[in-house]
Formats: sequence, structure tokens, C-alpha cells
Amino acid sequence: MKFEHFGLGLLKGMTVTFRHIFRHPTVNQYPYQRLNVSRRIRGNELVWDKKRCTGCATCAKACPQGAIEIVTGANPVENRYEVRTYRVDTGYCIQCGLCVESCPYDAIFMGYAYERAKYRRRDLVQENDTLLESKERPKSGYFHPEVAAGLPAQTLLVEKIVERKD
Amino acid sequence: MTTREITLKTEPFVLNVGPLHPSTHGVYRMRTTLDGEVVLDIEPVFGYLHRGIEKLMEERTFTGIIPLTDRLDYISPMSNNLAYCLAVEKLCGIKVPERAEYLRVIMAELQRLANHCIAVGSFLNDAGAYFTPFMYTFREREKIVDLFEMVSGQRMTYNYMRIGGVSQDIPEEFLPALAKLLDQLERFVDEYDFLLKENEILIARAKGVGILPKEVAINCGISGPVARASGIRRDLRRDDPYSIYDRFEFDIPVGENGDSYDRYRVRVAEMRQSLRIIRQAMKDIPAGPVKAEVPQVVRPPAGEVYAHIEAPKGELGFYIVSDGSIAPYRCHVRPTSLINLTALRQMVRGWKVADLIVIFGSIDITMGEVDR
Amino acid sequence: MPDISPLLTGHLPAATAAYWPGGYWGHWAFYTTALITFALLMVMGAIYIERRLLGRMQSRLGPNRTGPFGLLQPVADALKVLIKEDIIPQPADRLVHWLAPVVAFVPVVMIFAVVPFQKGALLADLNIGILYVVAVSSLTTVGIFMAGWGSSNKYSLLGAMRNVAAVVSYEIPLVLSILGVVLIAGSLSLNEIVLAQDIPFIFLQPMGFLLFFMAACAEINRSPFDLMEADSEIVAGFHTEYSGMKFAMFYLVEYAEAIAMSAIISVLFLGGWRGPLLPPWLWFVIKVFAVFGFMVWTRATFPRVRIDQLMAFAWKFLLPLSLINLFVTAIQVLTIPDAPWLVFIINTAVMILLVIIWSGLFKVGWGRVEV
Amino acid sequence: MTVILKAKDIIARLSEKFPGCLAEAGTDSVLVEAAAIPAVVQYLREGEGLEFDYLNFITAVDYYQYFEVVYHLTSLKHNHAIFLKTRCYDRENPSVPSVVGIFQGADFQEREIYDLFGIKFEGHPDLRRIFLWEGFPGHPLRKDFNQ
Repeated sequence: MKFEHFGLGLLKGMTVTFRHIFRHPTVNQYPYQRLNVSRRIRGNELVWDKKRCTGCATCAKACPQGAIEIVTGANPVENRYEVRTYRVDTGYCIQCGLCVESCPYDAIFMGYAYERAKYRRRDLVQENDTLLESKERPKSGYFHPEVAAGLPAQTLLVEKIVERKD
Repeated sequence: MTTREITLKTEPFVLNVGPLHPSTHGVYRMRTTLDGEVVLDIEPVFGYLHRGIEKLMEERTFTGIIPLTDRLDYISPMSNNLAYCLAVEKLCGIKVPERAEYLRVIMAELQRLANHCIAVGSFLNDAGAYFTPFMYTFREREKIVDLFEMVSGQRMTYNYMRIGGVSQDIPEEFLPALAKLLDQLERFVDEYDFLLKENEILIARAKGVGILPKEVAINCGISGPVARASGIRRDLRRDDPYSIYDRFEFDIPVGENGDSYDRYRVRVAEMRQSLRIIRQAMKDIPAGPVKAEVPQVVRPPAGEVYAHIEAPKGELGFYIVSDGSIAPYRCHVRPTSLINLTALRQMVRGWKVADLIVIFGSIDITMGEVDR
Repeated sequence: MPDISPLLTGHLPAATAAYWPGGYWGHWAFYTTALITFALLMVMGAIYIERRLLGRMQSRLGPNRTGPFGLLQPVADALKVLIKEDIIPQPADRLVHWLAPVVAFVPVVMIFAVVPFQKGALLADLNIGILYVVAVSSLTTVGIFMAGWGSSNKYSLLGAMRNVAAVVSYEIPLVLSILGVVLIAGSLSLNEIVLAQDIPFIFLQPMGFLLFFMAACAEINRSPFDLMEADSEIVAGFHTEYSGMKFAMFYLVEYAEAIAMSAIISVLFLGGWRGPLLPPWLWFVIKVFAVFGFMVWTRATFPRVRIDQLMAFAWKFLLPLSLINLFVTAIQVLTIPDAPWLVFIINTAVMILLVIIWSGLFKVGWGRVEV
Repeated sequence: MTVILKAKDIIARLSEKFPGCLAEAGTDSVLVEAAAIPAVVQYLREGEGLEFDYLNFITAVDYYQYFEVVYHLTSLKHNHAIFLKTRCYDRENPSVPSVVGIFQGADFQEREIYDLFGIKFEGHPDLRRIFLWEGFPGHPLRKDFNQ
């Protein structure tokens, strides 16, 4: 080891850190400032469309985790075939989105919401009506460009950080 | 007056570096035998993150494996996806559409940038620069991850590539954002070089430290930037072109001494080359479909295949044996990080504890890939 | 109750204790209380400045949630560690483990006894002030070594050993670089040294300042010489096994040392409390924080050196240069005692020349041992 | 482009040196008698025009009747590659000679195979389990492994 640059290398580095004092910090103070997530975000919970679902169980087959459980049966009163239970164990779900891609009837969507933590593990197992779209759990545009078009644009760090031209 | 020789009785002691240690990059553990500060020997201990991914792969459909590959080298899931999809496509003989090929290259190279950001950042952090380089590189990685989030919807486990293409086309705001990102990254790499390239302390800490001779590197099966820093001019993008890498112009940076500093320099140089490739790919990306007509449940013919790519950490390969069913009979991952660790013992012997950390940091491993 | 109005207006009577209300003991009681309060407040300020400045240099914000601009963050930190559980490892040497933070903390506060905050405002105007500072400041090492030994943890022991090695080597260049100042000022008393600085000694002793700053950084284990608690190598060094209030003591020691050294640097080289317009004590505080800010700046930029490089740097770089500096200064004091600007030019030239020459000569080898 | 050498050519080249040890396992993979593995690998590494100096990976596959150990070798100089395979039929106590002496890179991979398949590599200097702890019942990647 020698001081090849007579300590100038050290000084050069110090100018960089000094310049950063005057730059815009990269921090986002989360609960107070929120960024828009991607329109295609694969959020915490699945959103299920009861009307469109035929109970074909393609999603259950596509799910690598086996987190989707579907019970179907005939309804003799209304004389049709109906989905009795559509159950998703969100605790097993890895948000891979393969079920959404596989659904031939566009009946299942990824969730756009992301603050959906639960206190009890049993709350993670969601079925039927809890899976429907609501204000707290909107649909995400993952694999559904028509849904994505209605969502706000994603906040990008490349656009947020305006660096001063050197 | 006679001088009397006083010899103190000393003995080596064993220090456990890891599995919970600030700079073992996960849960790696080294049983280190020390003589004072000098490392006499290390014995790596693996398995703290062993999830049995290869066994899990045997029980899933070919498409269902893609999310699992995300979790191998979780720093660079795009490359893992790419390697796996290439292997299955080779097995089935699927032709991937042009646009998908270009998207794959862009994603893989962005992934390389993101990975090298972490690699150089945490290497310098291990050398003791108090989080500053780490923060800067993570800021840049964040910009890249933003784009990945835009196309795939996740920030960590992208699960973007599919057998026969990619899952969805890019949104229209992707390419302008990418162009802006490339400009910023170029300036960032320059500034980052200015920050620490000539830093005397870094040179003292890394230059000549942990030399990996070329012969040892070849014999140990080392690949990627670590091998290139030792002077092995091997890059699968050039030597065994996959996807459409033969259409792009880029250089293969090679180190001279094979020390930690060279590994750091090679990574920074590779970042510049990746920027070059992305610019070329961006320029002539064609329109068209992004996924070949592949059935929902892929059922490849019986046989076996090995496909490898130049992942950010080195040669990442998937060896798949299929028996004609919807799940692979056997799927083996060539673990870059595990094999790159083979030479660690030779590299660190005789150096100090502080050097052990620097050398280990310069190899750049991910425990998810080591233990699988 | 002593009259504190002079403290606010900046016109304190001379340090002679006899003039004070309550005589000697009144003076003692007031200054002791004031010093400890001052030291603690400065430490809080230092922690705040370090975290904020480091944050901005690393492109983040730093603490800004507790109080206005996060000013109460050190208070919140202190409250947090106070109520934390105190864990003593089972195989630890309990007495040593318990005593170590105390032994480390006391000498640091003692340094402040001789630091002049403004004209005559100091607890003890020792005529050997600077010698006292050097002697007392190295006592902290004992506490740190006790912590490393008493924790019965290998990481702690490594950190403590590193610290002892570093402090023993860096005492020598530290003292030698002070001697230049002492020669010019003609006194060992810090009060006298400040009074002698019509031109801040940084101009007359540029190399002395550089060497003292580097040696001081190593002495108090600031980056890039923070080997004893190198978090990426030996986890947290000597205080790996400390928690709760004892850890807070070590944290306090670290910053109090840094503040004490900044104070000594500003007294020796930057003119102490002297300065135009503003009241003297404010000048002093500004200078202390400026020096401390520089330490933060280096911490944000530099990687850490290795232990053998640390030693080589002390013995092969700092020691010869400080000897040469002392020699040159001695000649100047003998020959041209009344030409400060000539001294400034000569010393700056000598500094640049020596640093360039020595950078070429200085080698530490690669540090590998055949095993 | 890395050329995968045809098994036919390799066998034609090596058959006189290793008579009876080689067979075709596919168009591009050579089946080698287990006992001959170190010698064949050594020859492949040093033979004129072959120079397979880089061991890409070793893995094993469980086919119920036998275990197949797969070696993938590459020559950095000539940029060609080859798959070697060897089989061991003993399920209770399978063993294959180790190649650690030739390729140090095989070290962890052979330990991994030993751990997950239970195939012993004769001559490996430090054959212990790598991911699972000593005393773990069974070898998980075997097809008949049942938790």
C-alpha cells in the first residue's frame, strides 16, 4: 500500500458526500407521504368476481401453493351449476399472479391494496363474500389492462428525484 | 547484559462468524480459526436457508416453478426466471417472439445493474465505509426496481418471464422512464467512481487482498465477475450466446490480479456494459406479441436439458429431466454462489479478520442460492 | 445560588476562585455542575448533528419525528435505553462487566475540567493543562479493555485488543504534534494557549493540525480508525454484550470523547473561544461543532483501515512527520519568533512537500501471513 | 457458441484407452463405468484436443433402479462441452469415486449430493452433510423419501 494519490482520492470522495447534503433526499416518510404503487401491483389479497366465476378451478390448478379451494355443486332450486365456496388461504398465497393469468373468464384479480395485515391467522383464510371487490380492496391492473387504465400512474423515483445538473 | 527470550504461549481460537453477523449477507456461517487477528482456517457451514427448492420443483407444474426460481437468488430473480424459461423452451422447442426476446434482454441487463449495485454497495460497506456507498447504490437499485414493479407488479419476486415469452407487455410509460433511468445511472456510475475508486484506504484494503489465481478459479469452477476479475475471459453472453445476445455489441471487462479490488472494478465496468446493451436493445425493440402460443399446462417431451445463462453472479444453469408429465422429474439448479464459495478458504487463509469480510463481500453471494 | 448573569452576557470574572460567591467550593460546585451539564448537552447536540448530517450525506433525512426537526431524538434515545433490560452474559466477569462503563466514562468528563469556555471560565486552570488532557484521555482505554475482557465474548475481546493497540501507538504522534503548539505558545496551560493565539495556530501549525486531527480520530476511534467497534467485522466490538444503561454509557463515552477532542482541537488550533462579534462561549461551541462536523464528514466517506495498516500509519507516517514538524517548529521559534506570516508560508510548504514525499515512501505491505 | 460434443466421437476417441467403460447414454452424453470416472475425467481434462478444464456442475438423478450422477464439463480453450453420466445400482449403499482431486469445484457439490441422495463419494476428503444436520433421517431428493 502506498498513498498513490497523496490523499487526493480521499478528498475527491469527500466532495461527493458534501454535494449530497444539498441534494434532494431519497426518503419517503411512509405513513405521511405515500407513493402510488404500480398499476399492476400484486397486492395482498385476491379480488374475486362472483358473477363471472364459473367454478372451473383453473386458478386452483395453476396455483403453485395450492392456496385456492373451490367447492361447486348443482343448485336444484334455480336449476344451475354454482360455486358454493371460493376459499383463498392468503397466508399461503405468494402473490405470484398465476391464477389471474390462467383464469379464462377474467373472474379473479390481484388486489391493489397493500395494507391488509391481519391480527389473527384465521382471518387470512378468506372466502366468498370477503373476497369481493370493495372500497378497501380495489382490483389491480395485473394482467388486466382495462383495469390498469383506471388506476393512478405509478410514482417513479427516476422522476421524483430531480438531480441538479452538474 | 544478556538478553532473555520471552515466549508467550499462544493458541488459536475459534470464532463463529455468522450465521447472525452484519456482513455475512444472510445466514452464512464460517467457523473461523484465528491466531490473534490472522485467519488460520475457515470452515463454511451451510444450510440455514435450505428450503428444499429442488424437491419442491419436482412437485409443481412447469409454470408453477417460475415463482420458485424467484426465490433462489432473490437479489436477481429476473435472471433466474430467464434461465429456467430458456431451459424449458429448449426442452420443448418453443420459439420465443422477437419482442419478448428484447424485453428479456432488457430485463436481464437491468437485473444485472441492480445486482451489481447491491454487490458493490455491500462490498464497500463491508470494507467499512459507513453505509454511504450502500445508500447510494440502493437508491439507484430502487429506481430499477421501480421499473420492474411497473412491468411485473412486484418489487422483489418479479415472476415476470413465462415459458415462451414474458407474462405481459410493458406499459407505454416504461420506455421513456427507462431512457431517463439510463441517463441517471450513467451519471451515477461516474459519480460513484469518483467517490471511491481512488480512495487510498479502499485501495489499501482491497488491492492485492484475496488474490484468486486463474488456475485455481478454473479448477474450482468459479464463474461470473469473480472469474473475470481473475483474468478468465469467459462470458456466456459471448461464448454461448443465448436469447439474442449475439446481436449486441459489448465488451467483457477482465481484471488483472484477481484481487478484491479487481472484482469491484469488474462489476462497475460490467454496469457500464449493461447500460450499453440496454441502449442498443431499446433502440430496435420491435412491436408484436410477447408470448408464444404455449398451452396453460406445459407438457414437454421426455428428455433432459441443460440451459445456462450469464447471471449477474455467474453461470446460472438449470438441468431439467422430464418424463413427459406436467412436472419435471428432476430439476437441478447450478448454484453459482455455492460454487463460487469453493475457493474462499484458499483466498482468506493468512489474511486478517477484516480481510476475511472484504474478500467474502467481494465474491457477492446470495444465501438463497447457496442453500436453495 | 451563584449569579449566572455573567455567563449569559459573556463577562465572567477571572478563574481565581477566591472572587466567587461561596469561595473555592462555590466555584467548584458551579463549574462541576455546569461542566457535566454542558458535556451532556453537547453530546446530545453531537448525536443529533451526527445523525442528521450523516443522513443528508447518505441521501436520507435522519431523525425528524421527535420534536421540531427531530431535536428531541437524543432524549428519546436516552429514555429508550434507560428502560431497556440490562443483560449480563452468564459467563461474564460480573464486577468487571459492571465497572467498565463507569471507568470509561469518568476520564472523559474529567477532560472538560481544563477546557476554557471563554476567558477564564474553566474549572481548573492547570499550568500543565494539555499534559493533563493527554494523560486523562487515554484512561478511557482501561474501561474499554475491561469491557472487552469482562464480557467474555471473542468479538469484544478482539475489539478491546485493537483499541489498546491503537491507543498506545497513537499517543505518541498525538503528543508530538501538540508540542509544536506548546512551543509557539510557550505554555502548557490551555488558557494561556488560547490567549497566545492572535492568529489561530492552524495557520502556524498546519501540519500539526493535520497530524493531531488524524491521531485524535484514531485515539477516540472515529472513522476511518473505528476498528474497535467495526460493525461489519466484529459485530459491535467491545460493547457487543452491553445493553440498556451500560450501553448508553458507552455510547455517551464515544460522543463525549469526540466532543472533548473537538474542544481540544479548537482550543489548540482554532483559537478556542476567540472570535469577533459573537459571545465567546458561542464561538467556542460553533468551533467544537465545526470540528465534530468534519469528523462526521470523514465518517460518511471513508472505508475503515485494517489493524496492521492502522499501526503502520501511526509509526511510519504520523510519527516521523510529527518529529519533523516539531524540529521545524523549534527552529522557527528560535530564529523567527515574530514573523507569523513567514512561518505560515514555510510551514504550509513544508507540509505539502512532506505529505507528497512521505506518501511515496510510505508502504505497509499487503498484510498477508503465511499459515 | 459452446458446442456439445457428440457422444459417438468421444467414445471413438476414448474407447481404446478405456475399453468397455464407455457407452452412449444419448446423443450428447457418455455413460461411464463408475469405477473409471476419475480416470476418464482426468484424461478428458488433459487429453490433446479435449482439454475439458472446467467442471460446470455435478448432480444426480434418482431413477428408482439406479442413481445417475451427471457431470458437465466444458473446455474454456476450445469452447466445447460434454455430459458424462455414471450409474450406481446399489440403493442401500451407493458409491461413486470422487473427482475432488481433479476438480476442486466438485467439493461442495459432491457433499450436496451425498446429503440429498446419499451417494457416497469415495475419496472425498470431507464428506459430511452440507445442508441438513447430521442425523437427519433419509435423503430428501430420493424419490422414495417420505417424511
